[in-house]
Amino acid sequence: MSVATFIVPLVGWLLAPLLPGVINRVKAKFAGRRGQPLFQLYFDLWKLLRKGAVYSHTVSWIFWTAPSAGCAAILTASLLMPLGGTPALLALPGDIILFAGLLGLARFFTVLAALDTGSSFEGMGSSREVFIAALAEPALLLSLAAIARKITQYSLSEILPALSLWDWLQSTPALALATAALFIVLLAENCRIPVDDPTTHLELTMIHEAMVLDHGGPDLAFILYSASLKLWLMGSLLASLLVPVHAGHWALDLAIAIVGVFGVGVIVGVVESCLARLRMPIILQLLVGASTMAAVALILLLR
Amino acid sequence: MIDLLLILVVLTNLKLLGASRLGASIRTVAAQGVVLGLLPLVTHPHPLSIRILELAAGSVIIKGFLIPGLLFRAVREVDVSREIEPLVGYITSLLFGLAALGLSVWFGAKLPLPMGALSSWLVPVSFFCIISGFFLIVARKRAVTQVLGFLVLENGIYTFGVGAMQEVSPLVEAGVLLDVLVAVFIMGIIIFHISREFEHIETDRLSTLKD
Amino acid sequence: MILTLILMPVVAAIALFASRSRAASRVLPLGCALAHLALSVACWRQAPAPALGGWLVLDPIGKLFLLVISVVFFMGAIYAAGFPGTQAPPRNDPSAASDSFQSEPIFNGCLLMLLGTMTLVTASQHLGLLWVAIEGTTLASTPLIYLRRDSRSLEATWKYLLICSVGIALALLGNFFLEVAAAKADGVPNHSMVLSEVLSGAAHFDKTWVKAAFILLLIGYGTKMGLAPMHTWLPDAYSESPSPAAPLLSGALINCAFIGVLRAQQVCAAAGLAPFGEEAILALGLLSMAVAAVFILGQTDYKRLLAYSSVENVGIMAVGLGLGGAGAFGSLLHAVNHSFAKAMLFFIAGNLLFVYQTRAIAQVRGLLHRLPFSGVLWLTGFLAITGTPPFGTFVSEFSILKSAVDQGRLWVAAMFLGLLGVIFIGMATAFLGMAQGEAEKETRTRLSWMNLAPPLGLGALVLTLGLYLPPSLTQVLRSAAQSLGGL
Amino acid sequence: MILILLALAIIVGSGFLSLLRGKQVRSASWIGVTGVWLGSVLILYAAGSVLFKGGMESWRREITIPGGALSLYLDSLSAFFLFPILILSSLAAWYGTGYLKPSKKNLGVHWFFYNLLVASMVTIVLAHNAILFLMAWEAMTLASFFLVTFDQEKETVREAGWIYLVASHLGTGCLFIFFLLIGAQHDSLEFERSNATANGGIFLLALIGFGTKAGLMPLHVWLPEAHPAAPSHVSALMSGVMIKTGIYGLLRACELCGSLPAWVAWVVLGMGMASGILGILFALSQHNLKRLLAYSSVENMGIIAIGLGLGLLGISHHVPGLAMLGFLACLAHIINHASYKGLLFLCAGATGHATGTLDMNLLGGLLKRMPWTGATFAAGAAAICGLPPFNGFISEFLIFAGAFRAGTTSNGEVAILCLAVIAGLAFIGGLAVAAFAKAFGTTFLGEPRSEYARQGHEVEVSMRWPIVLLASLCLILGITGPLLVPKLFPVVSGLTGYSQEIFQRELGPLMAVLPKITLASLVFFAFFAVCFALRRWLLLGRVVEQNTTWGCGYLRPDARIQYTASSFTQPFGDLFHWVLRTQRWMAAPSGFFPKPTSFRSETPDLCQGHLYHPAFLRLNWGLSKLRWLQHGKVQLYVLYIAAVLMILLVWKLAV
Repeated sequence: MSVATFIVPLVGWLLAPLLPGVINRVKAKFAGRRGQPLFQLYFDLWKLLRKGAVYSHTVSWIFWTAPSAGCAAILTASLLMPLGGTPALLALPGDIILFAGLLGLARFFTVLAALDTGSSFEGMGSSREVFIAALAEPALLLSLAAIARKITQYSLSEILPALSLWDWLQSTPALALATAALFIVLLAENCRIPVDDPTTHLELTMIHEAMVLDHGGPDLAFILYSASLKLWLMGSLLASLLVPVHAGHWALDLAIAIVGVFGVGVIVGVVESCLARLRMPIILQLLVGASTMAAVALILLLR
Repeated sequence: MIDLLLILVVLTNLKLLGASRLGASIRTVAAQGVVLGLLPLVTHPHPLSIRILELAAGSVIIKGFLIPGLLFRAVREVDVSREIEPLVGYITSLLFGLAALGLSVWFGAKLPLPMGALSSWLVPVSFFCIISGFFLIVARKRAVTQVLGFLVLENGIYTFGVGAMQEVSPLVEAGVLLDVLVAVFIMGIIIFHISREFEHIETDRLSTLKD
Repeated sequence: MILTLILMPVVAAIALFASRSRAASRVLPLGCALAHLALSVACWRQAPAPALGGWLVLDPIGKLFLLVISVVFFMGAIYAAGFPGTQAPPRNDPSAASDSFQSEPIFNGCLLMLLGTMTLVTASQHLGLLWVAIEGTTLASTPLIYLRRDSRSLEATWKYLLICSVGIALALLGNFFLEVAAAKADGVPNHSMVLSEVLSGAAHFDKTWVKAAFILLLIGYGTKMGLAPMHTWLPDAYSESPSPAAPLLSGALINCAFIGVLRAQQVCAAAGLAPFGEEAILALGLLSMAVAAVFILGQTDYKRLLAYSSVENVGIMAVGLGLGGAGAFGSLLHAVNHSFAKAMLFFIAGNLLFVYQTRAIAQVRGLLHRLPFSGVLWLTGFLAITGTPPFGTFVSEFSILKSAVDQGRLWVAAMFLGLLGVIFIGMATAFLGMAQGEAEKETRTRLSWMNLAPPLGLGALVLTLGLYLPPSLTQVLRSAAQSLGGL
Repeated sequence: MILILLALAIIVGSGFLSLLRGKQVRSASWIGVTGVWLGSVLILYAAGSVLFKGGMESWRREITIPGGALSLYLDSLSAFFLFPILILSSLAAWYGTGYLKPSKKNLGVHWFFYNLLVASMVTIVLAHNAILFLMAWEAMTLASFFLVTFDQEKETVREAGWIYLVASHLGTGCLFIFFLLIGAQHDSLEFERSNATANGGIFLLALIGFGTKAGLMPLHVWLPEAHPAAPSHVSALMSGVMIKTGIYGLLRACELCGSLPAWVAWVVLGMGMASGILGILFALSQHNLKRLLAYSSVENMGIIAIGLGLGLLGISHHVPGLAMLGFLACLAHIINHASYKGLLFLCAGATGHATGTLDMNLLGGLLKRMPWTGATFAAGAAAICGLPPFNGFISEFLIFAGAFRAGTTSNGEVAILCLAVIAGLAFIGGLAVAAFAKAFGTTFLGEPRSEYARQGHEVEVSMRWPIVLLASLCLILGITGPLLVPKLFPVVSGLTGYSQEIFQRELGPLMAVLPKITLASLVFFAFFAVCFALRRWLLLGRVVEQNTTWGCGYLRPDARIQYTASSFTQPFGDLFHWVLRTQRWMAAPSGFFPKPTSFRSETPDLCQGHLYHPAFLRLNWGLSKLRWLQHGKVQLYVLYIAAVLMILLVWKLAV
């Protein structure tokens, strides 16, 4: 266990709020605007952390513990994600499942908190959230299984660092499909366009944002922070896949990977700029499509 | 001699199949009982013993007189003269009787008696009686006719017993006769009650108990 | 000893017929039943001497059923003594059946007569005497069914008498055939029809005649026993007979006819035709179960339900006997269990009929509330009759099933279980519907202990047989099964 | 073994005593419960020594029933099953004293059957003879039947009881044949381990028989009926452990059958997947809390069956790692499901007890009124969704690990099946989150939707303690579970025959790093503590206000505004309409002055509605067509006799 293993999560914790900024910048560029500052989320978080809070009469302790718990779950998940060839702190065979489980835990808390407010918007948001998550879950695990099958290991920290360009050359279609599926999962899990629109003004069309309407102050800060960290983690997963470069030194690898993560952010931004939010039935097709792609990838690798 | 008695039995059976009037039928069965009562006297090869005489006398009395008497008493209150359409018509019944007779003869050929029967008619006639008895029970509506059918059936078995077996223990014989008597006695009582309760004795209308 | 057993009830019956004394009619059956039970138990402890020159001997089969009959009769006597019910019945109303009867001395006399003839059946070693005795049971039981003297019981009685008489007549022919078969063996016309001699000589009998004789005996006694499709009289007779009589008909009388079938099978086995007989019995047994299943599912009258359940159980016995070997053991055991369980249920059905004044299943609700004790017994009886562990019926049905599987006759086993399953569904629907639910009237009705003790006692017996088979019973069952050519 | 016999005697004896004191409610309850506790302690002592120290105990007495024997045998598998059975029985009994307090019924009967149920379950896992096993099996069915029909005045309860009894009985029929066939092979009805290659058909009989009890699709029909009908502590016991005896039976059947053909694993996996996916989909669509939990039991039994199926797959394809992980997962999930499903049913019971209804569309806002019940329900919900750090995660992790392991390294059908399992289990997990977010959310969160929910109040202590204990158990097992998993190996070894060496070689590395999961749980708690403390600190001295929930500017929100259970599941209902067949009643708003609108949905069981019910009607119809046989005409009755005589004569004499 070297210094590097401790640095990887630290990097994530520090840089995560930057990622939404990058995406916003890209979108702004596409729209021809200047857009928010890159560090906007840092400012927001700082502002929120210093604020008081307003709670609904309806809510119970679930509502005020959920953001902290959700944040803790994502923070724990960050200890499972390797970056740039450096294995994660808590790496173990099957940590894929633990990772998915922790994301699920965070989601569970968010959904409960939303239901706790007794608002119909938040109820609707949580209903859609669990619906989308249930469909995204098989796609996530299947695509990871496809990559795991390629490497014949099933720990994130062994799969991702071991993946090389050679593997890509060997089975381009399978890995491409799996990566595409993972990308869709990323969009779905992180409530990006075309699955969800984080910037919409109409509560009825929201999913994730609808769930956190009633949060404020430090709670909202936790929620925003954990959302960006989740995006970071998924981004680093994709980055490890897309940039399987091994430069030789961990620091160099890490730097390349961080660039890769932001690269993923750019792609997300591009996608968000080009697409509009899809209707629910189409989202469904998209997610089922992702699972199908992952399954095809697996079948290709089974041969 | 045996053959003569046996053929009388066949004829009484045919008469029963074709008879529509109750009184005539009962009398026919009584005649059949008398004929059968005489049967042990002629089938027995040995000189007549007291036992055979007793058996013959008992049969004649029970089958020829007691049972018909009981039946007459039972149906006294019923209007016996009234015609009731049977389930199978009389002509058809007769035709059936002839067919049954043929079948019985065939059975008789199939089932040879061991000790060289006294008459080749014995087995066919007893079978014919049994079939006729069944037929009477199945194809007629009146309770009395059904009792007659039962008696004919019983007579068939009796014929076989008398003809095929020379030595039946007296206790059993007496028991058999007594059982038949009591059975018919009770049947008579019940017919009496049926006629009082329902004012008819048609058993196909006795069908409240069903699923 | 045997003669005492047979004659005691007959004499008592004749005394009752003669005196028509109500007081005597209350005391005599109970006393007679008690004495009979005591003597039967004594017969188990020490085999009684043969009587009438070997015509009356208690062999294992007889011994087994003698005790069963005696126990059921004893319970029946207690029940009859305590049976309330002399209110006027609504005449000819099918749903509102009741069972009052006016002439108690006649009823009790017939009961005693029935006991006497049944005892004769168990002890008869002479096939002709057996026939006479079985016909005697029919005649003695006919007045029992007719005792209510309404149109329905009249109809039932008529059917019972006519069909059973026809059947029994066939059995007589079967006896004659058997004699012919014996005569054919050596040309000597005179053969003793005493069972032991028949069995010892049967190997030389003419096979065709034995086969024909067996078929006639099977159909004849099978009619009396209630094997389908000759069972048609049974539901009518059982459901119309007065409450104290029905348990005896199904609990004791069936066994007498069963003895007839057993004797026929004994002869068949001794003649080396065991598989032949078994095949026919098995087919009729399965048919009986199927027919019972048809009528149990969706049955609306609980006494008829019990009657069809008798058809089913007769079928089970036949299947067991038809399988032979360990199956015959199970079959005999099942006969015992069924007698107790079914008599128990009929006793409780009598209580229900008295309290609810209806035989319609749909109109009896909330038994557990209205008649807690009878309700519990009713459910117990349901479990017992459907062969649920730990009741004795489970052991016997399981033994039968086991012998089917052990013989590799999986189709028989599958049909057996499938039919039992369908029957269970039908029974569960009826019994649970009656026992559970809200009682319409909250009043609890109290019944005399004399109407509760008999079913309780029989239930306890069935339960005991499921947990513990006394060695003496096992011994008797084994030797009885052995005499059937099994084991 | 003497200890166990003594304990059984105590349990049954106290049941009888309780029966005798039926009228005195308090003493009847206390006698019954004390008996269960005392017996449990004794048996667990004996079971613990076998499970942790190894070895086995046996006891045998001949009985008079042919083929039968009182033959008890305590090996590691039996000892393993005794733990969930007795712990949950004791806790549920304790809960029951409080739950039944308001009842005016004769509680002696109830406790008699309760204790009988406990004793019969213990006997089932100890029985070493088919007859003893079947007797205990039927005793269990009957005892639970009478417990289910405790409220037999209600039509629905009677109906449920009927379905349960009939389904169990038919299932048991298959077991009869199964044991007899096995017995015919061994020439004895004693249980003997077989090494022969078994005929898969025999195992199929066991699968039907035991699968009915276990509630595997499509044999589960009784389960969603019976569980809601029963008193809650009985539902907890039935769902928590009684249906597990079905799995126990399957595991024993594997032993008795010997090596099974590969297709059996396919069938078991198929049933497991069907139960898992359909079970959770149906659970999601239910609005009765206990019915939802019942379907969720179907789902969890499916997961257990998946574990078992993977184990069988591993054995038949000689992939020991997969086999061992599959069996380990199966066993671990049995324990886990017992703890959280017991907990959830008890909580649901408390909810129903306090409010008078279990219809989620009428509940809401109970967390503030029933803080203990609500909090423990939340824990149970998280556990059943397989979320870390609760125990449900551990067993699902083991299945996933096995599937990933074999899916990435094996080839052919094993890999395909494993990958299917991964996809299926992931889907199940996602749906479970939805189902239990709905269950907890609509019941305990938000505003009360009706007067029922408004009158909710926390339940008394005797009902509170068991659920708190169970919730702690879920958490403790979740945290320490990874450390305990290797301890289960002796049981797996007994089942599969793999030695310790194979275990070390195949799974040693994985087992060595499993504690990291525990570490992850602890880290999670640490982070949570930090975040929460930070929040408290930040809010200290700041303005914290209370206001109404944001309603898009609508200022007078009320409870009717909330999402209901029906609306929450509407997207799922749409997507899976082809299998769920949800029935809907909607009065949509229309016109300029719309009338009051409403929406209601109901999801009856698929198999019940489309398979068993029609089949039963068809059977009844077919049989009723035959009833003319008994038409009442004596002439034809006699004709039957003549006909059968002729047929027999011709059939028998012509040959």
